[in-house]
Amino acid sequence: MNRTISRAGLAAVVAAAVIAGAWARSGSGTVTAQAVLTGLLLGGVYALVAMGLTLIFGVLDIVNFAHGAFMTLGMYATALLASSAGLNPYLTLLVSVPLLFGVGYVVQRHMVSRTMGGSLAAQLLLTLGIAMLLENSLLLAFSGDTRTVPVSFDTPLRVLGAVADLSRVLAFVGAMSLAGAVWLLLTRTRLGTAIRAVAANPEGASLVGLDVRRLHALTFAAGTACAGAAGTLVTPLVTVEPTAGELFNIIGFVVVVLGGLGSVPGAVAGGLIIGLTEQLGGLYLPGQSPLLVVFGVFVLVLLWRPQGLFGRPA
Amino acid sequence: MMLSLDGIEAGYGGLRVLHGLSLEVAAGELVALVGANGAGKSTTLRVASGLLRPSAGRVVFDGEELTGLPGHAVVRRGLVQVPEGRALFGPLTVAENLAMGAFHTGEPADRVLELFPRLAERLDQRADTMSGGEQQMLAIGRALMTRPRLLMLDEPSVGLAPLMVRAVFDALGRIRESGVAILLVEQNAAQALALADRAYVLENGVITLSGTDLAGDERVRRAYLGL
Amino acid sequence: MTRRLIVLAVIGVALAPLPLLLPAAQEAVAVRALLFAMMAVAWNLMSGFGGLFSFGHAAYFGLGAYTTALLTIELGLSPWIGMLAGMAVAAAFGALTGYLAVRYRLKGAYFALATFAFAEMLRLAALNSELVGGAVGLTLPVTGEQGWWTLRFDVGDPAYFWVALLLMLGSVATVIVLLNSRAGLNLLAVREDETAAAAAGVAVVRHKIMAIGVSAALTAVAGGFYSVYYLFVSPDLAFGASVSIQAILPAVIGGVGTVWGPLIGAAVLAPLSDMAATLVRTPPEFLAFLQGRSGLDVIMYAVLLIVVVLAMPRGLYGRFARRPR
Amino acid sequence: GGSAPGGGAPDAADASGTIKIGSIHPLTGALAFDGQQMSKAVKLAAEEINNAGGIKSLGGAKLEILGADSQGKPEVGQSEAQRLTQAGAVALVGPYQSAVAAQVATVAERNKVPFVIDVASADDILKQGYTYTFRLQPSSDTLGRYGARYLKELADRTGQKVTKVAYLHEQTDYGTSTFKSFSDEAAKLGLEVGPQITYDALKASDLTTELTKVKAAGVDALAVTGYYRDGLLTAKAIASVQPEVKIVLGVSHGAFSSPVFPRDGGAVAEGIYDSNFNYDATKPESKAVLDAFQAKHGEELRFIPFTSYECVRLIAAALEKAASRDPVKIREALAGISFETVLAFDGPVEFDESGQNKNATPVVLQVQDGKVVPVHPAAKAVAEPRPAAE
Amino acid sequence: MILRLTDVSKAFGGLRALDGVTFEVEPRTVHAVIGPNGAGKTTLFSVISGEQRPDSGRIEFDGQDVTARPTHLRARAGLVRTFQLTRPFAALSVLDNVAVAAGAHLRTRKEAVAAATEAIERVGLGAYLERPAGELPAAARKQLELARALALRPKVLLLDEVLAGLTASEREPLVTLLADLRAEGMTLVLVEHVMPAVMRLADRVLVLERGSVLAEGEPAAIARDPRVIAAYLGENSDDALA
Ligand SMILES: Nc1ncnc2c1ncn2[C@@H]1O[C@H](COP(=O)(O)OP(=O)(O)OP(=O)(O)O)[C@@H](O)[C@H]1O
Ligand SMILES: Nc1ncnc2c1ncn2[C@@H]1O[C@H](COP(=O)(O)OP(=O)(O)OP(=O)(O)O)[C@@H](O)[C@H]1O
Ligand SMILES: [Mg+2]
Ligand SMILES: [Mg+2]
Repeated sequence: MNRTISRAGLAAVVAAAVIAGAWARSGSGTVTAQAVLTGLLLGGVYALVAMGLTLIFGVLDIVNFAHGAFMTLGMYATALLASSAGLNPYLTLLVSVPLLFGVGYVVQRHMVSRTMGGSLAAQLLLTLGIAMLLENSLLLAFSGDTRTVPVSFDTPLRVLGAVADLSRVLAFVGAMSLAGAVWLLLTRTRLGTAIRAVAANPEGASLVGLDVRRLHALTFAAGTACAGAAGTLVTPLVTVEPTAGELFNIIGFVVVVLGGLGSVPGAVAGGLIIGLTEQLGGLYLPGQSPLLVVFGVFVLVLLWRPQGLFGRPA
Repeated sequence: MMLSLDGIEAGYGGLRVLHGLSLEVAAGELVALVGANGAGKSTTLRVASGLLRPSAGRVVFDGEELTGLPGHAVVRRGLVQVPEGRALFGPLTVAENLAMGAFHTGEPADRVLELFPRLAERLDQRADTMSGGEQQMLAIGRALMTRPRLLMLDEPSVGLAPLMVRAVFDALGRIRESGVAILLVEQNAAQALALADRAYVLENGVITLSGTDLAGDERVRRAYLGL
Repeated sequence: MTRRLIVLAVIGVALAPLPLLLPAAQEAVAVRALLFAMMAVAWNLMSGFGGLFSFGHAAYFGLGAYTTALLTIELGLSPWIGMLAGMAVAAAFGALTGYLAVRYRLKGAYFALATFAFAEMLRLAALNSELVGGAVGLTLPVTGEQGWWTLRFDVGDPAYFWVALLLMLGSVATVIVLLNSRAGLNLLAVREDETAAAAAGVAVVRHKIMAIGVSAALTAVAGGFYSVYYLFVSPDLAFGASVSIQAILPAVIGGVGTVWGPLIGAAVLAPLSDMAATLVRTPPEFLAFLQGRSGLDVIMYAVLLIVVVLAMPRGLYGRFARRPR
Repeated sequence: GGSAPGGGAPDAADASGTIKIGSIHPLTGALAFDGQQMSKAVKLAAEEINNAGGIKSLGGAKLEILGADSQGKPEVGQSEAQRLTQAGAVALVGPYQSAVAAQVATVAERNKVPFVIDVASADDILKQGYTYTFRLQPSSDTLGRYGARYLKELADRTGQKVTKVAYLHEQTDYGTSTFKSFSDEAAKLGLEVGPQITYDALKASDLTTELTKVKAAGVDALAVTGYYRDGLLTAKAIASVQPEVKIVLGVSHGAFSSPVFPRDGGAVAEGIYDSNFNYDATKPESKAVLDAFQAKHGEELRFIPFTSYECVRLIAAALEKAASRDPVKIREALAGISFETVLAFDGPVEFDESGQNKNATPVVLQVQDGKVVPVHPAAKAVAEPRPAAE
Repeated sequence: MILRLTDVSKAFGGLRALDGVTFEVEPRTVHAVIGPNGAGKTTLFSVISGEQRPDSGRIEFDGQDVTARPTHLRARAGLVRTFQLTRPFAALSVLDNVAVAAGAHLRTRKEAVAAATEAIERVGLGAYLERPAGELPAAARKQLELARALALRPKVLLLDEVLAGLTASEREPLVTLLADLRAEGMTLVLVEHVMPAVMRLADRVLVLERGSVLAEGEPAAIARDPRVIAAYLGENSDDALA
């Protein structure tokens, strides 16, 4: 408990110093405020992407390269329903989440399960194959044309001279709610403990009567459902195209690892850190890719805490 | 018969370990299985638990054929194993490990904590940081939480202090008295045979001896009791 | 070891006449297969035998490619010298970043993502650096003196294949000799269990860094050859994530942690996408409806990948080899 | 292997068959939509030429398009180019991405097969001293310079005072080099350019902070160079931040003059300009091509694929002129050609030493009432530029 | 004194696994360490072998302070341990497992293999030479631990429950082997719950409880010590000692 508090204190001090520095460099309070706000909101989106990944990556120990593609699938579900049936994009969560849950279940049961406990590399290859398959199937079905899903009631909200689109705020809120839900699932439910138990020792799990294969599939499906939710929530912010989710895949991994594999609070903290780093880093090093700063910070944090911010030491 | 293994053949890849093994455990009985290093004792338990599929033979429990059933289904029928490597949930706490044992039974942990007070002191410690002996206690405790009707233990006294070995054997006695049958694999043959109602000797994948008073058998005394 | 080296020599002799038999377009595929093989062999040394899962081999590849390209363009040096220099640069970079990662005890996915981050940082740095041509990259001169010293030949000249073949054989031979040495055995021990290896007297950190350094150097050779053959490097081509994946795929398809796996994987993988493309372009009668559907070839490629992994999770070769030694 | 240098492809000499032209575009990957349209446009052009009697100087020989998918990957582009020349292509068209272009150019050069770049912005490709590579679209230097010039002219035409211009661009060579040329020209015209704000197009998913910087700088106009996806983000950020600039001008922007930009951007797209190369909308020929494409494929032909279409007509003209199937002769014809194009250029297509079309210039388009229309220069415009609504 | 620990402590979070442990080992002796489960015996070995750094205290080996020396150098210098929870190099053959250790002193692979084979034969694992270590049954893994340690030519050998999991008749040859090793001049420190073997082999016995030294002395005296009986052996401990 004490350590958590002191760590939070440290984080606050570091954040304040970084923001002050950014202010000094940019010479504009508004720009700094905007960078912080955008960073936070963007961080929410990253956390959203990372949520399903951390479940799958941390709990099942699977490097899921198809996560971005699953997200894209969610985006298409939303885009199609919103444009053809005229549904409110947020209502399509009712479709995208179950749809992706089902897809995840089937994919795990019939493909991923066969590489469970196998090498990291085999899983990487498999999920990469699945990602290519999904992406290009979408390409085949819907052509590469871009789609956008405007939110009719989207208005910019203003805070301290900074602006944020309502849709981004909603995505942020959605991310935090999802994080809360996943966290409760993992730590406060028997099912969650069982999921972690299966991750820790499948044979032991089976020896206490847990259906390991089913739990694997459920976990994967839950992670994929998160990708579906993420897809829907970001659809109003981005253009929907077969490769749309790719953008988030790597950032998702970075966030998950930074936060600590399998750690839900880690994914949230990681997402916010990456979001803020990206935006504030842009103020420190204009002209450089913000990613340079992101990766720099990532490596430094890992050298400091090799198990990620919230990961448990091996 | 509560459990009967009949003509089991099993192995790993190309390596055949069990060659037509048969053994039985009756309700309420404590049966010991002794044998040399590598004889196939653990393999026998793996087959009974559904962790390893035999290439021939049948596993029958309570009149129901379990051959080929997955491990979790076997456990839910009351046939439970404490495996050799313990198979604990390392990153989970002691309390969580026990809770997982009770996943389908909702069994309260009291009885186990009474049996192993050390566990009660360490409910929030990660399982994989426990000492070797502590982990052994946790593994037995976790298995008991599944409310087994037949408990199979693979060398439960390995690594336990003498006092603790006694405690475990006492516990096994009490567990049997509560009506749970036990199949005990032990290298500590003297104590195992003293406690057991019946015993089998396993050599190179087949049962070579069985009976109620193996401790009196000359070959057993020489090979397994070091007398 | 001797047996393996003999097998390798036989492979070399068997492959040598290939460019004389293949049509030119196929020869390009064959060269690509050799390039894949070089990268996968190198990756496999560090990640398959060393257990240090790298997701950032693009860093070493790119350093090799850029060093060779720069020395050729700016100083007019022979690409052979460029490749040697590239090996040195990549090995130094690998050792340094590897030391950081190993010293600070990064493991598994953490280690993998750290290597990825290093590669990405190089990519982003190259992207913004005038010296190496920024986002456009560097183009090597097409014209000029031809020959083995300049490694410049007519397009489709079998010499390209032979050079690649030599380099590939050299890489595999290095791996074979290394594995058979005491250091190689120690490396395997470190992969299996660091704690136990240290207790058995093995200098864990040093062996890991050796594996990373040698792997980086071998990867740099592939990078150097890439720039010589394709005459062009850019940040994405050299340091992009797809390069890192390209180093991993053949090893996985063939069998991670086996000597021959990466070669088999490369031989299977390199023609695969061309075959899929051809099939879609000119499908047999009963598949006529496939014709001209873009994306379909990639779909088929993906399906093949998936099928291979599912049918043989330990790879084509790994499936039959009992042990990873 | 080992085809003799200068010999071209084996069956190029086959005087009786079709004349093969290789088309290499990204049919899959991030740019698949445009890439597929480019490939369709190339085929449409060949079809029309064949229907009109083929290549007359070669006895009405018909064109045949050999298609290839670069997947946006240079090494795939390279091996596909190799395959196409091997299969007898006497000329190559493509490829959209600059990195692929560099690869195909080396193949073309070494096989001595002319390669006409329809779209690929990096100027470096033509600086290698290649003799077989030509480019139809304007150089990025031209695009940048004209951007500045047009900005000034637009301000004058709409009666607004513009002295300070912020420049927002994606940070690779495409954005950077366009920005440089723009600033050079702007300096000559007395425009003050700054701040320069860059972003990573592949990773950006929100440009609000960047636009806030524009707003904080208090400039009169904003010039932007970027791709499609990030272009939409730019437009959205402009709408929410409202940087109070009088003119937003894309400089060869990947989104702002795309016909689907108004659809995807909605209201926020309205009024945005783009200085870009385009077909000449005042010419009926352009409309005929658009209609034919619409009829055949049920979708609107965009200006980038239109350029690919025009490349095939250009090659056909070179074939007519060369009256030969020999790629070397075709190259010679191309080098000296003067080809009347329906693209809105400043004259016929004529190549300079480096292979660049020296008359290629952009026009200014603006989103007006949900349509992208050319508004400047007046000779190529179909509408008046509209000042931004206050 | 070949091995000396002075006031060594090691805590895990709030738990003091070792609490001011001081003890000395004479060369060419067998020193047994016993104590209840969780007393800190394995931790003691980890600290001596260098796998874990003590929070405080000093470790001397062969006249040198090795407190800060990395594990592999201690191992090469002859301070060698085995693991209670066995740690084989699972994918490697039994022979290669041991050859790794033998290689610490031998230049060529051939020599290493010869030395490894000898060590393997000596612990009675000859039948498993070419088997992947991961496939060994539990008891054989213990023997593998021992073989790997022997191949390092230890001066001081720290054995963490090598006899556990063996039947009485299987123990016999190993106990003899340990006695031989001692006779050859090796110093042994054994953690063992198998009391008959302890009584037979040990010159001195150290009893740990909750991280501290509870008693130290001759085996016979220890076996009679009421504190040791209460904490470890139990009443009627004859069958345990037999
Ligand atoms: N996973 C495995 N893969 C291959 N062979 C195995 C595997 N597990 C055990 N074996 C082999 O099966 C045989 C029997 O092993 P088993 O573990 O059943 O013996 P055991 O009687 O339990 O011995 P111990 O008393 O040492 O535990 C041994 O020869 C062993 O090498
Ligand atoms: N890494 C760790 N983190 C937390 N606690 C630990 C750790 N390692 C050991 N412990 C605790 O320290 C105490 C001593 O453990 P140790 O393994 O040394 O006991 P031991 O005497 O070897 O017991 P056994 O006879 O059961 O093997 C135990 O209570 C154990 O739970
Ligand atoms: Mg066993
Ligand atoms: Mg211990």
